[in-house]
Amino acid sequence: MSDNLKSLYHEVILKHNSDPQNFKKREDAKYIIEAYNPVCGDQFKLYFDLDGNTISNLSFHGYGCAISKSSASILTTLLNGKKVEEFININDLFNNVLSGKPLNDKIPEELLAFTPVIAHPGRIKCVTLGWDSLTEFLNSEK
Amino acid sequence: MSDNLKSLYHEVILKHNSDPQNFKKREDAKYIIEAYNPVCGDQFKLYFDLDGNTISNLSFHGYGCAISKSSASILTTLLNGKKVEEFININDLFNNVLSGKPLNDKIPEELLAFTPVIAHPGRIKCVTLGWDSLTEFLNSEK
Amino acid sequence: MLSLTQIREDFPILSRTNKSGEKLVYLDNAATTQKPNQVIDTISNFYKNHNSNIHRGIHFLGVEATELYENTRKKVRDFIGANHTEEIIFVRGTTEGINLVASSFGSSSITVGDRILITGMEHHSNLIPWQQLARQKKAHLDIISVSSNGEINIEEVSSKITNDTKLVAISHISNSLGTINPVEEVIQIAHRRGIPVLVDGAQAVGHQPVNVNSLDCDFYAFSGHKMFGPTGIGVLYVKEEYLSQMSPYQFGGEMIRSVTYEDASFADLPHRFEAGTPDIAGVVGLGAAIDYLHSIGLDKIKAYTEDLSLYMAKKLSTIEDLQIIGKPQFRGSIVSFNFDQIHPHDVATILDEKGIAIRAGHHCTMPLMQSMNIPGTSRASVAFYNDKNEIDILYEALKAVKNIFN
Amino acid sequence: MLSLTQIREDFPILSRTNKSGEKLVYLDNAATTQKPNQVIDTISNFYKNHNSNIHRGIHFLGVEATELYENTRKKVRDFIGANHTEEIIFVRGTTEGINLVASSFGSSSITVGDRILITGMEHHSNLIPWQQLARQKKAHLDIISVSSNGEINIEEVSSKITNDTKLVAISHISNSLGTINPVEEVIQIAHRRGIPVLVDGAQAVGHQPVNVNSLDCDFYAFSGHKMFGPTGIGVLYVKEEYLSQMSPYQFGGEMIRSVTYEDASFADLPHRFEAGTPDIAGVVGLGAAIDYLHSIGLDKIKAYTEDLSLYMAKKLSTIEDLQIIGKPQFRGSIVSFNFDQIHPHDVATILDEKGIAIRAGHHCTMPLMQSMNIPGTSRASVAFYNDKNEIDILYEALKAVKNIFN
Ligand SMILES: Cc1ncc(COP(=O)(O)O)c(C=O)c1O
Ligand SMILES: Cc1ncc(COP(=O)(O)O)c(C=O)c1O
Repeated sequence: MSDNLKSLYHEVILKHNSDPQNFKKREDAKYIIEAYNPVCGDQFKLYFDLDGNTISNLSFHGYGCAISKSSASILTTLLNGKKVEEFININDLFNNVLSGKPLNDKIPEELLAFTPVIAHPGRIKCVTLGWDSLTEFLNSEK
Repeated sequence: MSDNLKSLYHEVILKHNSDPQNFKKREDAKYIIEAYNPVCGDQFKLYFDLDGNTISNLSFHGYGCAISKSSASILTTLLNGKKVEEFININDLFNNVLSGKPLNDKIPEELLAFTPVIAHPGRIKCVTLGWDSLTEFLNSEK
Repeated sequence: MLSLTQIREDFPILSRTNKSGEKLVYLDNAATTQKPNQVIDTISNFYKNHNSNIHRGIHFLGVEATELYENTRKKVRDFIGANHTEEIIFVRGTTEGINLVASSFGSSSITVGDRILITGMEHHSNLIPWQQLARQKKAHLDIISVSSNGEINIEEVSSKITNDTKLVAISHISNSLGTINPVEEVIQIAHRRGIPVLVDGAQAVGHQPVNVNSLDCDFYAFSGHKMFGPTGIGVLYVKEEYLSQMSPYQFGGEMIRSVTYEDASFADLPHRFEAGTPDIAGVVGLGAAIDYLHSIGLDKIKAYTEDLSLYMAKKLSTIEDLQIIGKPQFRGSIVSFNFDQIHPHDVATILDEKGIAIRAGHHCTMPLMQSMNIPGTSRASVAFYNDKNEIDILYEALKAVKNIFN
Repeated sequence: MLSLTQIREDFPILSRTNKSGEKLVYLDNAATTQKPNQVIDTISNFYKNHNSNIHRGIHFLGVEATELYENTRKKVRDFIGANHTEEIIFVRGTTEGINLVASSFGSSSITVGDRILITGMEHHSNLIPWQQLARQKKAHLDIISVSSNGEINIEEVSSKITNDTKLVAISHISNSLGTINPVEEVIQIAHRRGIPVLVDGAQAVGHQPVNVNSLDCDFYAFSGHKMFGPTGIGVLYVKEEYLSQMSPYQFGGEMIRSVTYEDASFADLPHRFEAGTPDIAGVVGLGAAIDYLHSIGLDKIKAYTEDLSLYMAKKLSTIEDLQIIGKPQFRGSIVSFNFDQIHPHDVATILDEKGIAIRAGHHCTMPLMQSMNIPGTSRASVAFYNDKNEIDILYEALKAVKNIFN
């Protein structure tokens, strides 16, 4: 296996793909939002509640590639119980990383597993799929 | 003036253009047929009678370039009083000449004035405009 | 056999490498084919020496360009065995060709309660125009089902043709499964009931001899870019009998006979259907592609690519946990496959790192994927410039993919 | 001033000669412009190194091709001063752009009794689509008259706009008379009544700076082949406000979001309007044309060609028995003229023998010719690679034409 492949499908990604965290439907969630990528056909749902400003009981379910699935999985592990502002902050940092900007602030280490995807612009949407849907939802709720 | 130009706008063509023969409307003609070239906008009418098999009182009128006008003019001078078969014969010979085939039979000399037009495929339709309409009419009458 | 070394030299892109320095193995021919120097140089040469607008030009460039353009129409006529140059309409591609028929033939010939019959494996380009036409006209769209092997059943075709069926539309070769459809039989059945048939030939032309006359189809659409020609150009063949009934599709220059402010009469066929300045260089390039294909020979091309594609199907099917999607009796140059637990996009990305270009996704046949209960496939498709060695590289790479995920 | 020698070297066709060995003097730029090596080589390079289908490709060629294609959309956006890339739709040319608006905007926004206002000098491409739409919808087509100078009267524009007027369509520059129309004023008048305006920019783009934002037009259509780019590609700009209301024009791949056999939902803008594989190489070549124009500078181009065209109008008007057809105050790069007794086609043929390429005929503005009571004109049109010496050659040749017929 070449180094490139090793780094592109980082073990973090492979782990979350084969064993996704918080991977469950929850029909009684306060919010259920869809994350759909018409180009790939990736299709997830995010389930969560909002207690004031706090995201809670965050889970996801659906179908997608290893990259979108692991990214959504990591999203749920990182942001359950966090404040909306924290999500926005991390999401901004993550987007900076993915657009190749130099990293100034601390970013959760798992997310760095996705940096090799930058070389595959067609796949960036897979990384950000869940994140973008949540952002869009939060923006529309403002 | 280059030799090419001299031969393209042969004096026969120029003469018939400035002084077209049988250039008159005749609304009581037995047959009035249209010769229209949508590409150039050339538009003539041919007026004639048919006495049995003989084309008579052939005239033309309308608007067109020097080439279409002179060709129509020559058509009227050559074929007035001739039999339909003679028209068909001359028309075939003329078309052979215009498609660059070697000339075996005798062809009225005036028509040879149009041979330089072969080098200008976009103008061939101007040469044959009146001839084609008459052919089409005769075919449809059969 | 083809002289592969010589052929590959004609295609400069085949010596590309990816960022990691891996040599290109181009197996995405069903999406678009590569272009030989003969086509590329013909386009350059057209622009460098003959470029002009056509049909109304008296000057020598106009004459040359018109001749090149109209000669290509004759080449296309002979290439697909049409009877008349009038039956050859230049369009942007298969999609526009089918839309033209849906609009021009559809608007006059489809009405409330009529039925249009297509198969379940059609590309969106041969589905959505009919679906939307049916909605607009309150007509019905009937679907011939696709077996798990990826084939249609000829009895079902017969039984789904009703007295209200006004058109049958079917792909010559399925772009997602590789199935060569029994279009001759379908056409015979439809014609017995007096129903015209449109064939979507996007995946057939350039890969096998196609003869619209012996097929006896009424409409046939294909794309230049899928037959080693330029992008932006394609052909719609319409049998004369239907052509003369069809109203123009777009309005503008070059397609009129006479115009006043109040009304217009339209030009002779086929110009009536080619409004505006066409893709002149594209047409000329398409002619070069036809010449190139003739120089190799379409029978040879068909034999070679079908053999290669069978080799591929067979070899890939030996990989554990890999399913070939669609096992038709007659296969074109396309093989679709899936791993049990690996998403097609992940497969394609890993292959990309190794320089291997395949396609992953629904291949513009979403409803077919839904009916097969899969989100998509990985699809490898060959052309006559590919060889078994490249298939072996694909095979090894797919085994590596499996290893990464295990 | 431009460095003409350098520029002319960029256009290989300019060294062509005709059969008699006469050097090409290309003055048929209004029909189509010639292409610089920069455009030709970009197209070749695309096919040799980056050719792939776009948008769905995961492999590196697909990524490269998509990037080249979408970057050109940005270039076009900036080139014409649009606000959003979504507002840039790639079409075959001006004709298809206008047909798209007539079909998509027209079908939803024009109904019985409505009125569409155009000028009497429109190209068939900006006349027949509206005429046929009006017939189909039982709407009315109103015509702004053209003065003997070849101009419209801005008061007449105001007076012909009624409460039922739903669209104004006007050419930026007349292709048969050279008139630069007062489109800004027309747009202001129409907008005061809330009516959208379509501008046919076929003769403007590439010859002068065009900014859709400062014009404030709602639709703007132009052709790549008339701005030193490839044939087969053009642009339709649609202001966002109208774009989102418009239904798709053609149906197929690349323009959908989700499809079942029964129905389809459509992709985001602008892809919704680009069904099927587009002319990818054409788009990339168009981008090269824009780069090339920028490298010279559009202000410079405008100043140079308008000066040249005025020189031509003035010089030709000194020839006895020659009438300049259309004497507008503001002239683009086009001059039409007629001899009293010599047919335009004869003029063009004799010039052709001398290597001079002009156009003769109705220039796809038949009703305008009818209203001026002429069968057509001879038309000479310049570009920035032409020079006064070539105009002098034209002048001498026209005197020779006169001699032949006297
Ligand atoms: C079977 C089939 N039909 C239609 C099309 C559409 O062709 P194009 O995108 O060239 O219009 C394709 C290509 O993707 C195809 O494979
Ligand atoms: C003013 C005008 N409008 C529209 C067109 C049509 O352009 P195209 O043939 O590129 O579609 C032309 C070109 O002839 C033109 O000059």
